[in-house]
Amino acid sequence: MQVTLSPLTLRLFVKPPLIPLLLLATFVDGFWSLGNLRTLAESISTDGLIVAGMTIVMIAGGFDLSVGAVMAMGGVTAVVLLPFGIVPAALGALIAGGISGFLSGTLVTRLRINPFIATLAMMVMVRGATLAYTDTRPVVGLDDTFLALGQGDPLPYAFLIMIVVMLAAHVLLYHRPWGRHAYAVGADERAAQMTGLKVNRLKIECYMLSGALAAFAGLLLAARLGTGSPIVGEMTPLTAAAAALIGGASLRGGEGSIMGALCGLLFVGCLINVMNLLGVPSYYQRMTIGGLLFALVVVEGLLQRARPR
Amino acid sequence: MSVSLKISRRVAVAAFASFMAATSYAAAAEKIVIGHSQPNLGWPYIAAVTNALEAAGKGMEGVEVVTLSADGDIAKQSSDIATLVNRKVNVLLVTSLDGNAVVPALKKAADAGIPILAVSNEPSEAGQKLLAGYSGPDDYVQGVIAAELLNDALKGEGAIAIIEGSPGQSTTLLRTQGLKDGLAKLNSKITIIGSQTADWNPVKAKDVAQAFLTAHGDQLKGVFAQDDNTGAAAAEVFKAAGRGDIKVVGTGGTINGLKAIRDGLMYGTMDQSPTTDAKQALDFAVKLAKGEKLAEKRNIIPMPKITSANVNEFKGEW
Amino acid sequence: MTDGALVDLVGITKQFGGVRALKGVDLSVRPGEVVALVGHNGAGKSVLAQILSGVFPPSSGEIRVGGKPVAFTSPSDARLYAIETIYQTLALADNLDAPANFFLGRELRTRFGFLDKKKMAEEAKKALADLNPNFTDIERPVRQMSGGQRQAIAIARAIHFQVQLLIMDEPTAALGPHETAQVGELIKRLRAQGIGILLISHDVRDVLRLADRIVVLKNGELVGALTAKDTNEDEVVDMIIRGRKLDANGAVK
Amino acid sequence: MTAASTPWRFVTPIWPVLLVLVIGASLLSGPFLSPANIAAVLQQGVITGIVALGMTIVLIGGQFDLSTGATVMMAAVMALLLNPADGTSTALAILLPVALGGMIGLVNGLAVYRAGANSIVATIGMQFLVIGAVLALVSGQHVRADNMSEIFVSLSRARLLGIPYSVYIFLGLVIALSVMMSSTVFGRHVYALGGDIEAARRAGVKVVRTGIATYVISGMLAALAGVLIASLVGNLDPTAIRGYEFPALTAAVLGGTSLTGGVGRPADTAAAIWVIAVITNVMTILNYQYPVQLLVQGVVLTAAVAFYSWQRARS
Repeated sequence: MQVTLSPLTLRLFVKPPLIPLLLLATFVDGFWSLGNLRTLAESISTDGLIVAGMTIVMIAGGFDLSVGAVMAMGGVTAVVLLPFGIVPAALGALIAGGISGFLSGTLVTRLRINPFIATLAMMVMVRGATLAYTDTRPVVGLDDTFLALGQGDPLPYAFLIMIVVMLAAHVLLYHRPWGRHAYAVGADERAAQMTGLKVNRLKIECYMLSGALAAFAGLLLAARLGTGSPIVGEMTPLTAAAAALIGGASLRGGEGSIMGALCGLLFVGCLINVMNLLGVPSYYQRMTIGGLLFALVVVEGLLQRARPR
Repeated sequence: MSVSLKISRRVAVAAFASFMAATSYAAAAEKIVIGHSQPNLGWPYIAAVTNALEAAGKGMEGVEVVTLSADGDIAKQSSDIATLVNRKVNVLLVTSLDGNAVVPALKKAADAGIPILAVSNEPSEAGQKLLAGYSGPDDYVQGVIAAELLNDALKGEGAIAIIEGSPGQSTTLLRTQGLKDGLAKLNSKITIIGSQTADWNPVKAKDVAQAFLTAHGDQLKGVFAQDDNTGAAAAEVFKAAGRGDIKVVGTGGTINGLKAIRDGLMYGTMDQSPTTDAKQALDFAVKLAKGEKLAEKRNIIPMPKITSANVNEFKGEW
Repeated sequence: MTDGALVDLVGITKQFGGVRALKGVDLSVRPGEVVALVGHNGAGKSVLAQILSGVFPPSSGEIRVGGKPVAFTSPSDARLYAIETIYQTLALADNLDAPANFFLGRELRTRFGFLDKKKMAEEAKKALADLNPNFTDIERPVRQMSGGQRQAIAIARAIHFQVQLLIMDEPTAALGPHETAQVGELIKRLRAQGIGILLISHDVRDVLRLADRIVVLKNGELVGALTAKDTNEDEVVDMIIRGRKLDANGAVK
Repeated sequence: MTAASTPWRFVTPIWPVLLVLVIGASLLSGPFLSPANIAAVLQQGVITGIVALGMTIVLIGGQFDLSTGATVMMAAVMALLLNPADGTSTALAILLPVALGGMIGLVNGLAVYRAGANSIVATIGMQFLVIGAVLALVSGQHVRADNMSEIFVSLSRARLLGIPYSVYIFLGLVIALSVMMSSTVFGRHVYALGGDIEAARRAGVKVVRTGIATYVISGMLAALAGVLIASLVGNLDPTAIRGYEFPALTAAVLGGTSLTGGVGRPADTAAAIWVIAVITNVMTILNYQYPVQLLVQGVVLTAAVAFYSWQRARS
């Protein structure tokens, strides 16, 4: 097993071309203004938590389509539990997310269901349960402490939390045995099994981590928007996967890093932000993101092909 | 290393120069910049209002309209509004995707001293305090009007069903609530025996309509469809099943809806004109940008009922 | 090159990104000759075999069939020249049954262009029974079959269609002693029929027993060619390790 | 025949499930068996079903096609735009969208089989591209064809023996694709591709060509579904007809198609489509709300997938 970090320059200039994008953005009015940077930080922070979880799941060779639905469930759970205090609300969200991740992981490991379809089923069920519980209505009635969590000056609290989570995830992946094991499981599950790793348990833990992070992202989003909405996050799994992939994670597992995921996240966030500042109509924004994803996987495929088998 | 350093220094200089140029330009031009946050440019009514607004803005000297679309994502709308605030627009127009979720973003705009005009739909109560005004139709009132139309059509009694929009959207929730309250206010004996989502999709509306027929048979007398497309699609199913007597009331006054009324498929709808909506919003926006106040805070555009009696007075705009 | 050779490989090199897997290898196989290709793991044996069977093209060099230069873009091209391969991995589609695998890529069809499943099943059954009379339950996905049965399918498929050159990549690696002996018998039988065989193996004893000539690869280079009946185990092993013959007179090429 | 048979003879329990459901449904709700409702249930499956047939073939080949929902939207919009009042262009309004769908499939296929791109991400990228392009084309507005030609309208609205033409079109496709997959060289090669692509290649299968063809078929079928939508409703809000790829994927999986390739049958997908249609229809008749319907869908999908993986693990 080989865990290689691409050289930093390659990471920042090519995969993804983050620095060139930032340089180009310099010519866009208002990109470097404090207000805009704050908005940018705010808009990527909830997705950032999810990208971290998604990256870990992908490193271990899985995928999590349920993150958007779990995010909605986490926000709703937190708001519902808020009358009991902010700590029970946060714990409630984390536990709800963890349970849903546990179920996803169980479907994937014990029942040997393809992760894509297992988490698709979880997505549908979690979304249905959340919509049923709320009768499809947003849950309101937040107290000021909770709302303050969605603010923060000059940097949003959510952004600081995301940075802390990313650092923790980085340490977990690179400086703890658990992270090594995750890479090993993703690279070659059978080999990992034969060397005595508890493959199933590790995978379930990955999904639980992803679920808990998604639910916590839901809590932060609820604080930012002042409401627990059951319909948030329909596009989240796709944008999170895009950021993770752009950052070097692979759908075959065993590859990817938190630093890469952060770069991917920043790249997608900046791209959308720049297009917004330039007033690019949303139709073309969608096409740009789609075209970029398409081109990226084609290039990835061609590069893989050039390697010896 | 030294090369890249040189490059970055050069870029920084260029950036600074362009930044200075931009600020001085903005100061010199004194034009009114109208920021407009939209829920989804893929939704026909929203797209029509936006197009009308941008077209009208182009015709006015010194007015620029900047539109951002949230693509149906309430988190993105919050960021969009923040982006417009950062751009220091002179007035902010907001068509909210979720009346609650926009409130914190609106607070930011209000804190920055930017007057806010809600367009086409209203934020929740907490947000309404922050508004300089509201201009547009009213989803809730549309539900009430639908109640009146159905009450007229069914002479105050009978069973109806609702074909809803997408679950969880405020448009859907408000129209349903408006219908229920409207029927109650009229002391109508009309009962609601079913409601199902069609997701704004006329194909699903046909499936739902058939299921209503199967479930309720002759009992079903009327249907409230939350847009004209799903209404017309349901009416086609009823007609094909020999139940052309079921009164279908749509929402929106679209070209398709008017045609369905003319063809005798639908009983009625109410007009919701994107050009009226856009023109009124633009007038108010310019007023607000110049520091004036609106005479009325809530300015609901006229939403006349349309039935076969007066359908020819309307041409349909979207 | 060699007169009457079935196939000549001339100056074959293969580059994967920065790795040079083969460096100018020459090799030829005559009808009715068993040529063994030996060497360490990573010496380039399998790469050479895969080039000859059309899995990928060489970076430079030439493949000649019957003296004429040819270019293979896919395994089906190699098959057109009656070159068949039994891969180490067997190259069976696990989800398909034996007849489907047997005829994969050259299915029999009815007059109307549909698959002639009945005829394919019959022919496959016959061909497999030739190799192993007990092997009759063939219409199951091959994933459910034993290693020997799977091997039988791969072998039967390779020799059934007018093969002239048969490439066998580690044919006995996954087999027990009994089945290994059967493969040996098969090789002798095919040689008697005038079929050329390129045998890739790391089992030197096997090679000495079965091959006419032994060709040694090391780090992608051809380091020696020996005649099987004139050499012994020590000499071959030494050449594999040192890349050179003991005897200075018989120096490499 | 047990589960231990070859993929084109793999017997899935979806047909008995369908039978049990239909009996159960008629017990739960008397009017379920009324001819009008049966016709409606049959038709309800058609559009998703046609998309699901294409999805099934791509899945058997071992890949995904998540761009089909966007292709449905594209084709529905194009068909309406191409069907002007004079009605002379009926053939064009059908063929051009289908050809465009085939082109989208071709690009997907090239990316996946020629360039080796991951099919899930590539086709999601394609989905964004196509949806963005279609919305830009119509500026987010309604598209409508007021006087569509009779033939075009009759595609999904005219009936024979009380059943809409589109149902016969679907049945015809199910039969044609079943024969194609079980009894032609192409079909056999698609199964081989999904079983082990490298083995198929070494056995002489033209994997790139075969793989691209699966995507072209999927694209054309999705486009045909879009054309039928245009014929069914005549007026569209483009964003309202999004997302057909997930129900199609669900149906394929429910019908026993393996997500790792090599296993599945078009006819079983059709049965699964009707299983879903019956469940949805009954729940709508009984006025269960959308969230409950979502939950039930999720449970059914999980149960089905768990069942199939258990069955495969056993064999």
